[in-house]
Amino acid sequence: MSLVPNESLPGTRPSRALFANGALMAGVFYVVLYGVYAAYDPGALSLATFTDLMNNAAPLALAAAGQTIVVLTRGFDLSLAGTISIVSVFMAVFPMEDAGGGAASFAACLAIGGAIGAVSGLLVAFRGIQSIAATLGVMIVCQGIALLILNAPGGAVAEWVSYEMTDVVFGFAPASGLVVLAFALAWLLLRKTDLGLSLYAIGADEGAAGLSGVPVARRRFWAYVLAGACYGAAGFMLSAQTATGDPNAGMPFLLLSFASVALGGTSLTGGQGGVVGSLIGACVLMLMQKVLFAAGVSSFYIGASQGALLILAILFGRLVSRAASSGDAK
Amino acid sequence: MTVEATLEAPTDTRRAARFSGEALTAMGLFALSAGMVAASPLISPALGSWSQIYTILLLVSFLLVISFGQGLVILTGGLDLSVGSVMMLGGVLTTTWIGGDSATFWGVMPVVLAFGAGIGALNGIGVAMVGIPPFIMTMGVGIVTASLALGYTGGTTLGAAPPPLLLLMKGDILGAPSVIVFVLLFCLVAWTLQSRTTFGRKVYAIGSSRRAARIAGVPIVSTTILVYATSGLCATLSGAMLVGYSNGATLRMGDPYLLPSIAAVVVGGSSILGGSGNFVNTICGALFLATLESLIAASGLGQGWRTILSGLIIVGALLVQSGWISGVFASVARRVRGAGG
Amino acid sequence: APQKKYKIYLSLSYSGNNWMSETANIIKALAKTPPYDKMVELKEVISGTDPQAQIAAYESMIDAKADGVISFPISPTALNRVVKRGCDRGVKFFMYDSTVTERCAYNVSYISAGFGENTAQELVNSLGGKGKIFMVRGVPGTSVDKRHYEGAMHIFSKYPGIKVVSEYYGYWDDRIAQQETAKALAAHPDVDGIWSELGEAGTLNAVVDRGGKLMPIVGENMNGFRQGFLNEDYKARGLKGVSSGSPPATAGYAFKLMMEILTGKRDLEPVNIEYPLPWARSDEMKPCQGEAIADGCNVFDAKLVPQGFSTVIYDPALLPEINLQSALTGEPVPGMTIQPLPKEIVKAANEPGINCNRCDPPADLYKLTTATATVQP
Amino acid sequence: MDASSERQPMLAISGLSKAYGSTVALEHVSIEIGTGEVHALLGENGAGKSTFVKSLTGVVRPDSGVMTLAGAVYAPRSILEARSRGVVAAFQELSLVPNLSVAQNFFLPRSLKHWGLNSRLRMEEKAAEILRRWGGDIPVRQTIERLTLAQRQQIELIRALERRPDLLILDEPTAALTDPGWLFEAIAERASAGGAILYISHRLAEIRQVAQRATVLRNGRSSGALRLAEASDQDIFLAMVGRSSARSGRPTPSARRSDACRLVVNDLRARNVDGVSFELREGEVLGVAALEGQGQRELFRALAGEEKQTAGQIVVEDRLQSFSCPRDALKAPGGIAFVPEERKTEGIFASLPVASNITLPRLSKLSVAGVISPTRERKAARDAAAKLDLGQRYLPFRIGALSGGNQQKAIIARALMTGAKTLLLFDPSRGIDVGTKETIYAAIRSFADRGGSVLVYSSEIPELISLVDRCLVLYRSRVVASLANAEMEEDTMMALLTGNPASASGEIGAQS
Ligand SMILES: Nc1ncnc2c1ncn2[C@@H]1O[C@H](COP(=O)(O)OP(=O)(O)OP(=O)(O)O)[C@@H](O)[C@H]1O
Ligand SMILES: Nc1ncnc2c1ncn2[C@@H]1O[C@H](COP(=O)(O)OP(=O)(O)OP(=O)(O)O)[C@@H](O)[C@H]1O
Ligand SMILES: [Mg+2]
Ligand SMILES: [Mg+2]
Repeated sequence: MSLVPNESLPGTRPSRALFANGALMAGVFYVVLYGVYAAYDPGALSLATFTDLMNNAAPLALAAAGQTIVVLTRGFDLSLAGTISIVSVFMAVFPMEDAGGGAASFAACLAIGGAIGAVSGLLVAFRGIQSIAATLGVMIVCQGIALLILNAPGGAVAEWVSYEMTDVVFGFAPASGLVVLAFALAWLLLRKTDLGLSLYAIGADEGAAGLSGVPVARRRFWAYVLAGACYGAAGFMLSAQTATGDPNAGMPFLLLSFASVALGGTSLTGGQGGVVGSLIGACVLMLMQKVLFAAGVSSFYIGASQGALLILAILFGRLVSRAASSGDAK
Repeated sequence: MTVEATLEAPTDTRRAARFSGEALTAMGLFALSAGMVAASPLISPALGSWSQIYTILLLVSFLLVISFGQGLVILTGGLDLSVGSVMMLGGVLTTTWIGGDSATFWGVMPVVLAFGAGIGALNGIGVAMVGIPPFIMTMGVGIVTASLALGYTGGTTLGAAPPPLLLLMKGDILGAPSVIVFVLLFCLVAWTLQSRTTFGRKVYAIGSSRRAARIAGVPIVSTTILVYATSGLCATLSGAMLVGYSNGATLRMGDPYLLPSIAAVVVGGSSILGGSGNFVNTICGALFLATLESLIAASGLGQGWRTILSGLIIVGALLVQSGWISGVFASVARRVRGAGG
Repeated sequence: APQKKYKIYLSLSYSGNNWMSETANIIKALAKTPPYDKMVELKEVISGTDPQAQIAAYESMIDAKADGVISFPISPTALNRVVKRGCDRGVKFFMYDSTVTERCAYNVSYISAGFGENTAQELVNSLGGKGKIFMVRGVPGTSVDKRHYEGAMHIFSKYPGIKVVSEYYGYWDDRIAQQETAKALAAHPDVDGIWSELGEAGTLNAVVDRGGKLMPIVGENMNGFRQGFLNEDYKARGLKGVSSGSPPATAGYAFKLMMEILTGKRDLEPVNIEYPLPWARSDEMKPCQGEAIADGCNVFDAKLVPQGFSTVIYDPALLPEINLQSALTGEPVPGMTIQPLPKEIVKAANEPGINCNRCDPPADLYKLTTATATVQP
Repeated sequence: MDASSERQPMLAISGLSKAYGSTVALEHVSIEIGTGEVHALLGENGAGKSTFVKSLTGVVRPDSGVMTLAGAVYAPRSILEARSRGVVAAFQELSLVPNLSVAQNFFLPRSLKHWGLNSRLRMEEKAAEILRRWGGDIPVRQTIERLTLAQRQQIELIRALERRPDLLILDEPTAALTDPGWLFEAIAERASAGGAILYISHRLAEIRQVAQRATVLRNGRSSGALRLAEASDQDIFLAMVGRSSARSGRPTPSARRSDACRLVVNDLRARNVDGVSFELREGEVLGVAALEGQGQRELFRALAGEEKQTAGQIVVEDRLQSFSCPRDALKAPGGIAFVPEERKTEGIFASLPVASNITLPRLSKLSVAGVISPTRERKAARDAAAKLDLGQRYLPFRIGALSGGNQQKAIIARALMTGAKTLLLFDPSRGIDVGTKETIYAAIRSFADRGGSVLVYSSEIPELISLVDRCLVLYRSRVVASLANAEMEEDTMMALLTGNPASASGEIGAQS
């Protein structure tokens, strides 16, 4: 008794897998862009500049990490904007001093994010409401709550948080360390646990995942909770950076988070990609601003260049991976 | 209490449901909107009148036009994030190229619309021919468009609304407000285009399964480009209408319409993943959102509570759609009946 | 000897509305007006509505060794850290119109001049102390809106006859103000007066569109609004009010002040400076002939500017270098040179959360400066 | 084996009902399966077989009914609960996740761990070992989407078998398998180890080979169990469809078959197609026989414009063609319409009604100035459905909610609707009941009788023999034989298929 012999299939070789990896493509793009930056501004090569860049990217990167988790399950999470806004005003209205207070604030931010995520998760996973619609509703409610807590930008974030989290010690910002740690955790979670694996499975084929024994609704619920916690962390980092609260703080992150996810090679139709890519995607977006500034692009057309670069970055990834795979086929 | 366990099964129970879920959603949203208008005198005695309905219809007209295009794009499984910018461009070009001049209106307005459709087509080309994800392509094109408009105008948009547009938004036709006549006509044409034409059917097919559409010989590239071009056209038209309404353009006039254009489609019950949906649903979704806003505006609550309330009502409407509320009612009713029997 | 070139950066939030681009144009025109044309290297950066983007922009400017940054700050508090860092590196920060609470920056703004309380009093006066009113606010969750609103409410709450029947947000945009006002009118057709932040041209449009009687409206400086006060028909139907609020000219004043400090003509530590509140009542409207601003004219022809154009671009004492063309295009007025500023500056009162942090406001924060109460509560 | 039914039943079900909205899929179904028994479940497409499987595995909750498993009440609420009670299924629509690797799929939903974290390495080793034991050489790191349908089916089956369940449910396990011998052995082994097996298939011969008793589902209702040894094909057929089979023997060559060539393929090369040449005449049904992966898929797809042609010629009605997409093929002289094998992803428009699925190719003819006439469309859909014996009441349904067989009828109706003179049918009867098969074959014959040309591949050789006028045998991406009607014998074919023409008796018109 033996199975039918199998034709050998293309695409098994590692070279293709490597180039098809969106995170890698985004990384290459980042390096190229950084090169351009350095050409305009030699100061770019200093460690301080780099840490600054990482610092600036931290909130967006964390928000994008959360978004990635949801996108992997074939969802869109708009509640991100609301969560960041709430956390931002929370940090400014209820500052807690010292390291202990900082830790407590951080935990509270994660909890707030997780709780909001749980609401979205309930609606999407257990009530079957389309993610974009459900999270739109949640986002609007959160915006309202943020306005209730603080009706104009202001308040002051605990000094410990705003100084310790953004300071540079020996040319290295602890914030970046925290972000790296967060990403390591998220990566482990997505790639090395059953929860993560099932999120990929759900994103690709929810029906098959269910028939394979994956508890689809429950896992999807947790995706939103985790994503919410990431937004909470993003809000925390944002507060540390701006040292103040703003009931509208989350809005600018909405589209940018999707841009980071897409730049990082995660498929917006689910099941493919990862958080590392989104981290790099967020860094690319932040770097773009610097490069355009350094290149002295007329301010009227900075938007045009940003939009064009965004499309080009995606195109670049496509072309390289296509070239790689066609070279592979020979 | 005894349960009738065995019922005589009807011979052929396998019929299509009399109303599809979509139709039920549309009817539900419409009823909800009508109910809200009817109940609005409770909030303020002057409400519930024709003038409120007219205001709602007038204000929803921009959203209806723009979300038709958005709905088509969503139907193909895409998303058009450039509608806000293209709408703004439509407004800016209308005031700068035509301005308060009736004479050039009929000659130049089509050029403006074609320009908007062209930007939409660019989205379509990027998506269908180059394979860039719609999200990124339209976001990028939106940013570029906004920035080019900024550069073109230098930040100040001169010019006023062409008189025919003022007439459209503020005048009467045969005793009826012309904007309402226009919107009704638009909806009829749009619905026909989506549900009753070969083009519309191809759009459904592409959204339902791109691969199956390819094998079935549906011209995917040209249809997709046309869809995005239509979206651009609608956004431009909507921008021109807004110019007629507010007698001028600004560079941010389209921004407030992006999320609602998506919300109208999705709240209407169409799938964000494409392949299903109906323009009637979108109309009901838009009406629902507009009525809700007008009611909440009259509520006298603070902005925080107002925002919370509008979010909660959207979530509530979605829960109704998902059958949760009716399920809860049914189970309560069953329990009550069970207790009675 | 070759003159030192000053590296000046102009940082805006979005350039979406007329107001913002007028301020940018005024600054650009001044930077090209002799003698600054030889002394100033001006670069403009637009950051959008995202404070983080402006933080990044400031960082870049500091790194590029700017001499001065003139900016419309997006948030009164979020930029403090980077501003402080810039100050430490010797960069001069000049904020116009909007403010930051960081002490080392110069704030030049009309905010402390009390737009809210003065216009509110004017409205109360014209209503004879009682009536139903709308309040058209700005962007929710911003400090400027909050300040205006609180000032206005300080007055309204003194008059039990004044009933705020509807309060909504126009997002400082005439289109949105128009739509929101249309909704409010459907619910309250019998409104007696309207208090409006920027966007008042749209507010007026909505009332006019509805037909029937008009009412007193107080608002900001949009040309379309001021035009309304010149319309005989509208006047006959009951439109009156006052045009006040945020003047684009602040930007020019701030720029000239910064240049005087940079060039050593003036010695001034960082301070909050008040720009006088523009004030033109409906019976003081005077159309300008063409583009020239002369004889105290204060309304432009509707064909020359959009309805949302903010008219206060000129001040005979503080900013005589500017005319309509320069505010529209950023080109200097031919033959014009920079005129020195008056020696005196007006210090602004402390406004916690707006121009200072952890400070006490004066007891009479909302005192009337321009309007006087003609009706007693 | 007969003793099986007297032993304590492994599974006993009575009065099981399940409705999807207004569609009643199961109605008072009762069934009993003994330990060590292989019990077949038969029924037309849409009879409710898969729904039954889903009820047994906790995927759907039945509306009413009592189930007992090994004497204990059984009401699974999830597939995991069913699994823990020893009930495992290999599903008809396959439950493999396309973007995960073979190894990862094997251990869903709980991966093998190393230090508490998922270990790719351990899973890959273990999966490779299992596959090796089953004699397969499927690369375990490969993602499922890169495998052929047959490979996927193998994995689905092995995954279920490896769990050594008390009750093993196999829903259409051989639909994509060419040589299911190994499976039958495995089934026998499981049964002799005391497991019960519920076996669902449309292939009667196969059922007789593996099962002892059978239950027939018809419109959601069950017949009593019948002993297969005592029932004739006609009896079973009658129980399934309520009428007797009108099955014809080998077809007579088409009446209108002429010598005019419609399609000439000359030394065609593409990925996995290595110089294939043949002619397809007007009115001819030409078969393609091949084991899995011999290039038949790519051949069909190249002819349909779905696969890039690297060399050679495709000549349609004397004109040289080059296709860059299926649309080109449809627009070729006479038109070439393609019915692909993957119904779910390439066939149906799941969210659209059946009627719209059918009429899509002819819309422009049913419309005036681009506006579709609803009455004309309805009539066209009704006529097309009638040709394939597809119930009228299905026309307004979302096609996604239909059973596989009815979906297939609709897709073939669509292919006919294109008006193309050449049809490329890739395994059109996969997973389809006897009644539907006959309908489809009749439709194919009548299409050919009207002068149409058909190229058809089927994984079932006997079916192919009874359907076609002539048959090509593909082996290793080449045509190794072209058999005329009279030369088609099953053993000859089998020999050719496995690349052993020497052992094939008789002379064969092999092509050079
Ligand atoms: N086929 C394979 N066999 C064995 N190990 C593998 C294989 N593919 C990847 N790995 C290893 O498994 C880990 C996960 O790799 P993978 O490519 O899935 O993650 P990634 O794409 O880097 O993560 P992210 O999704 O966060 O971007 C890596 O350590 C990688 O080296
Ligand atoms: N999720 C669903 N929603 C609505 N109806 C459904 C659903 N699943 C199945 N049905 C309907 O239930 C009936 C039984 O379907 P089922 O899939 O059980 O048939 P089957 O016997 O397995 O057919 P086949 O042999 O084609 O696989 C069919 O009429 C089908 O249309
Ligand atoms: Mg990766
Ligand atoms: Mg089935």
